[in-house]
Amino acid sequence: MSVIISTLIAILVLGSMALVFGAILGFASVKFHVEGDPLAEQLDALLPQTQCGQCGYPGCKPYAEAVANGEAINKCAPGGEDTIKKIADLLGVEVQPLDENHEADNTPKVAFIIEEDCIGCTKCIQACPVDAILGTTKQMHTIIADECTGCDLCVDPCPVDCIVMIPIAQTPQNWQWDLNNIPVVQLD
Amino acid sequence: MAFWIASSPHNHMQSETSAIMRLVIYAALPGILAQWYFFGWGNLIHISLAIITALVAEFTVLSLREKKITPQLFDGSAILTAVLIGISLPAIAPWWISVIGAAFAIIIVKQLYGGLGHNPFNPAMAAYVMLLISFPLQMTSWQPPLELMALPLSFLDTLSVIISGFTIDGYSVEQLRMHVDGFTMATPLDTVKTNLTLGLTVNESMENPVIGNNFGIGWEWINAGFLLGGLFLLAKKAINWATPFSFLTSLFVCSLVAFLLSQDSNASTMFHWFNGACMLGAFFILTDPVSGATSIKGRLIFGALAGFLVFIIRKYGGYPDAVAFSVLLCNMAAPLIDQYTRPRTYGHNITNNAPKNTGNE
Amino acid sequence: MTDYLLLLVGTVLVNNFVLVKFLGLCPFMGVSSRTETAIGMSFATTFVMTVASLLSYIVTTYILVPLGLEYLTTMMFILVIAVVVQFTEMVVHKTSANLYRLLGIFLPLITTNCAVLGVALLNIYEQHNFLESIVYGFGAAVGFSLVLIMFSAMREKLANADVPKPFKGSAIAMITAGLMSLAFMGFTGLVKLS
Amino acid sequence: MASVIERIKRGHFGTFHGGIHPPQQKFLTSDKPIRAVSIPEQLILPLQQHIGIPAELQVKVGDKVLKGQILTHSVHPMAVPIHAPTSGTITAIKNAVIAHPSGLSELCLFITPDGEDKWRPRHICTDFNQLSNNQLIEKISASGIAGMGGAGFPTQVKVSTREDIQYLIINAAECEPYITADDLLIREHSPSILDGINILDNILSPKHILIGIEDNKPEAIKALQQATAENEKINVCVLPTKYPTGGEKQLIQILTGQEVPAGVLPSSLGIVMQNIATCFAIADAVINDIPLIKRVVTVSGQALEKPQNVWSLLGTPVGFLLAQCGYLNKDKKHIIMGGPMMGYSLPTDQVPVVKTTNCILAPTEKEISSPYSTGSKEVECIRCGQCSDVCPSQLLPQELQWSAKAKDQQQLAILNLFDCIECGACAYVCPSQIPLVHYYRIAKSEIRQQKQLDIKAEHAKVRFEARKERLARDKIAREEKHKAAADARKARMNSGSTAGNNEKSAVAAALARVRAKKAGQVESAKSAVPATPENGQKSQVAAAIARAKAKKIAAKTNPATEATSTVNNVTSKTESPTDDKKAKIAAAVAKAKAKKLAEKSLTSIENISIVKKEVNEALSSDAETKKSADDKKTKIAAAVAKAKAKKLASQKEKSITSVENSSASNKVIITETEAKNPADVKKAKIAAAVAKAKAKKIASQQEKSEST
Repeated sequence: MSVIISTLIAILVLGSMALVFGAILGFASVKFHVEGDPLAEQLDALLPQTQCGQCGYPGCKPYAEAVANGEAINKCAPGGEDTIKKIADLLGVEVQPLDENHEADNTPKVAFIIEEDCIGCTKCIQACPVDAILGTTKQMHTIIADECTGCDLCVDPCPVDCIVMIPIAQTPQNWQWDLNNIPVVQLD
Repeated sequence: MAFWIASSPHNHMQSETSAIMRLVIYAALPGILAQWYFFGWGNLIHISLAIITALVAEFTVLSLREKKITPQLFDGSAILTAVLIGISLPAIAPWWISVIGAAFAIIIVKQLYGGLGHNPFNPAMAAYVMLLISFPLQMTSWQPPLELMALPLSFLDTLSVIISGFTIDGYSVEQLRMHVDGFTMATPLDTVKTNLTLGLTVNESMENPVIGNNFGIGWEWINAGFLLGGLFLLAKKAINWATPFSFLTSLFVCSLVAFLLSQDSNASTMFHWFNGACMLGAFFILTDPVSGATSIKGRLIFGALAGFLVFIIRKYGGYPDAVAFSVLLCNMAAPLIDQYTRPRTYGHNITNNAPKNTGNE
Repeated sequence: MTDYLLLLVGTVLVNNFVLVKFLGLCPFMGVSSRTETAIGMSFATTFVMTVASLLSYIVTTYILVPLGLEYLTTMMFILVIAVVVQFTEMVVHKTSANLYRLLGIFLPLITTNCAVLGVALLNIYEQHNFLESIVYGFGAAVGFSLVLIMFSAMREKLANADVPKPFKGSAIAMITAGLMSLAFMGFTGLVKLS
Repeated sequence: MASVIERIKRGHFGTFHGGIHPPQQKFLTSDKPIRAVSIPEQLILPLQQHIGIPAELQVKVGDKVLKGQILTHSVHPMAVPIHAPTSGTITAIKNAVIAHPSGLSELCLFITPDGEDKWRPRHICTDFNQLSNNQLIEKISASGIAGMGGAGFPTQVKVSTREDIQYLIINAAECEPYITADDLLIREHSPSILDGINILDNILSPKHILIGIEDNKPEAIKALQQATAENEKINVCVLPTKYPTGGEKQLIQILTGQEVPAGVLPSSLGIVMQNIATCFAIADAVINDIPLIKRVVTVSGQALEKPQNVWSLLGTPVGFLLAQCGYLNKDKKHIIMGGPMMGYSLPTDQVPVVKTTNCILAPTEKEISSPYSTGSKEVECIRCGQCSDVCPSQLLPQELQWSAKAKDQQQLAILNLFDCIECGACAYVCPSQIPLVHYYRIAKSEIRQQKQLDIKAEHAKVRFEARKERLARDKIAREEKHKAAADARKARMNSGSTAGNNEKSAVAAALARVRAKKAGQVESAKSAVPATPENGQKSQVAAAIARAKAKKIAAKTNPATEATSTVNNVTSKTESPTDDKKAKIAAAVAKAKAKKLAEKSLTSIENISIVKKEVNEALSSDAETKKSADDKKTKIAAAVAKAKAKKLASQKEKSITSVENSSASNKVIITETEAKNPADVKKAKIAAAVAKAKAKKIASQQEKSEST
């Protein structure tokens, strides 16, 4: 009998304690309620915004949302390892190598239309995620180089293969102090 | 014929890291000589043992890591570490003490972190602490100064003791530690501490023969030797003044306050300065730039903290001398100190001028 | 008064929870890669530990002991700790979203920080009174914070060190923690508690 | 304020943190006068010789120019013009290696002097005091003067500040070793320099003028003191020699005791600093109407027989100056533009002297045996702190390099990397011989690039979002349009008019088209089969020829045309060309088929038949179409229809479209009678381009299949 009573007391005590604490927590959760989760926004800010879709998502924002929901962090090819590292830092997870399915080549490029070959089909215009191609039907198109993100989404749709990706040229303004690559004039 | 491409500046002061290390080693010589004069050949033997071990260990790791061996092996840092270990060991400790210590210092404390420049702890002191905790008996078997020893101790005797534990005549370490009067000897710091627990005042402890006329036979001269070496380094600008200055000041102030509060239970300031590894620590160990703080302000804090810790541990702690522990504890704190003591960069947080400060940052 | 001070110093330095008692190693290794995070974690843990030791003392003294339910101690303490941690999490989430993000999973994991339960249980074991419990809990937390912050500053520096590959990351962190532990041995005997 | 001047007058100066005392080496050139050198055979003038943007070119290849003639011009304040340093002919305008550490090329003007050195008309101004400020600034601006101390900041920007100026500081410190250009200039031309200072005084009207000069130039100090003795406003401040006293921020700190806040120009503190050589150039420009076309260059170093200061025309190749001074080094050439602390080594001696070139250094290997020049002896940093002791910006170089190596940009920002002035003091004293400055430069350029990328990413994001919005908007608009059109059609069909009937058939045709398209898609999915040998051969040939002469063969033998004609054969024609609408519909169908067929036919003959079948199928459903033999007509009609259909699709909203369409198609149908009308040519071209691309694709496919 006393066993039952003491058990009951134990249950009662634990139960009431749980109730009290539960009430406190419930009150606190209302009081300290936080709106929304800015994680996807923060992730989006880390992505290179090329909108290239190489991650399998239609643009950087969707990929950011997917990462926030547990998608692998190593699918951004244009961002390369730097971006993976930043995402890993943000999420507090281990850095992973770039997904093997993606090209590791993330040298900055810009699209260029070989204009004599362009037939004015507008297909590239429809493909460009940032409206960086200028032109209209049957008119020669051209690329606004400053707006181009180098995503190469316009290359495939072109029926006449007149779009090429060219690496951004090195100028004294964007030179990175790579002394080993200075062309030294050899005198005889 | 080609053109040379190089980054500015194109001229250089032509100083080298290894030169600094060599200078520090030379500066340790007066102290080592004093040690030899008062305590015999023991430390010299340990120094040699430690140097050999350290070089072998360094060579092994460097070749395993496929690094450039010659420049790093002979940059003097390994030798300096070994010298410091050799100096700080009891003269008649067994040979394997210095071997284990040097190997531990080089392999674990230094090379596992990436070698010179990367180690957060002072290798010599970390090794000393490891030895002290692991082998307390051997590490506290201090011999009395030669003049107080009951038994003569020649070079061969010392060598024999270090290798086999017995002198050529068959005396053990314990017997060697006997005083002329038949007491087992300790260091002056030990003596004072033990006597305090026995209820003796510090003044009564000062009567102890091991203390001699001033602060401890031999010890005072060894510390004076290191002080001399340290001043030489300061003059040569091989070390920064901030750490030793604040360390010694801090220790001085702490001990002075304690001494003034209670003369019976506290040793004098100079007793603290000229005993144990005080001067060695001040000028040769705390000044190790790799594991110390960076800025002047940081170094002042670093040294002051070390001085405080030395005093606290000497006074209240379980170990007689505290320099090694304090150094390690300060090493731990150094990165944190650095983070909060960065000097104000030119043009930032200006307070005293710029009425039209339109800073847009 | 001196007793409390000695208790505090003793808990912070001599019987440091992390480096001497080896409690709370999980967050010690987990949240020490950045000082900023470590400081946040320190505050959270200090709060949790102090409040938990306070509450557990109250629960033990006024509920469990009178009712003869000492055998429920561990269970009850876990309940108490979980509640305090949950509460802390909400507060942190509300006040500092950034810190909340930085701490990540380690914030709710304070619940399973053995240092917290350890403090509560040791309070009972050492038969501390109310004030002593609080001081002990606070001291343990300060000790934890102290080494955590120092350790994080060291690790931030170590992150860029040329550590051999097999020792990179947690391995060298463990070695560092070991060396720190060695250094803390220097405090042995500093405070002679009866 | 007064106290600062009092202090300066007493000879008490402030100091800056750190600093070093490298060997001066000024004796090599300081005892020789400035030499005039002959005109080189060719002058190379980079369009941009300053900080900012290049001005626009005003001349072309082959132009004859006179000395001092303006070559580039711009109204932009950050664009500084350049002038012809001598008379001659512009022989080329092309990229050439410029005076920049990267050794990269930029656009340069090549002038071949005619040796006459003939001036353009000049207007000597006898009294500059009569000129207004704007006139003075205009003259400075037109003379292309940019800071001559090293950075090359456009002078007219500096002098046209609107701030209330307390101090005009003339920088004559010249703290870098070897360089004596300013020293000699002061000694020989102190009256002109004083004129320049007075001109600046007129423009800026500062309260005080301070000339900062290091005490290692006693003769220049004497000359300056004599020249300025009568002017109470000007103080010649003799400063202790210490590198880098000549740094703008450091000199300001020494003289005024103020620090320039980070990210702020000194003018906001009421301070303007000008280099002493710039003052001389200003005087020359305003008084003698001589634009900046020459400057004093110290040609020094022990590898020279006769090191000396020279008056060099801008654009003179460095090699020419070195030859004039007797360059001795035969094998390892190390030529530095600028001083040993902040100069950069040149990749070729064809680099021209520019406005900022104050020194050409040709050291022997022994003389400058920097660890950074002769193979790296870099060892690990032991954090000795000597670098932070000498850093004039009070940075922590040892921590910076630690973070720079780890590319920890966040930490670098905390450590104020961008406050580094790259003076090189830290690397000079580093016992570990770490090329610290180099690490910082790399880190800085990386951070700058990252910032650019971030801005670009943000921009791209905005555009992407805008595009998404636009598409959504279009979609809604289109749907509404559709709906409205459908309603209208329904109403018309119900009315039972002939127009209604036509509409009906149009709907039928559209349905057929959709069906055909679907079928085509299915087929194309299936048709991954490689081409038949015959077709393969054909396309190979086509590919080969296409690469060489795409247009021609495409028109002749391209399968695409075959396919098109095939389609055309089966494509029935509308009853009469006057029935625009009907023709259009039919043509649209035909076009879609033809295009598809053309694509298919290249990859597989099988496809042709399949598509043929589809087309037949589709067309048979088109009740009103009949067979016609008029290939040509249909072809043209198809082309017209193609264009129209597309336009229609993209511009459906615009009601005018249909009107346009009918008129346009009429036009084309009229032109159809001509055998070789432009439309045909254009079409052939398009077909050719398509064919070319296809051929390429097939060729690569073939190669692939062959290789496997």
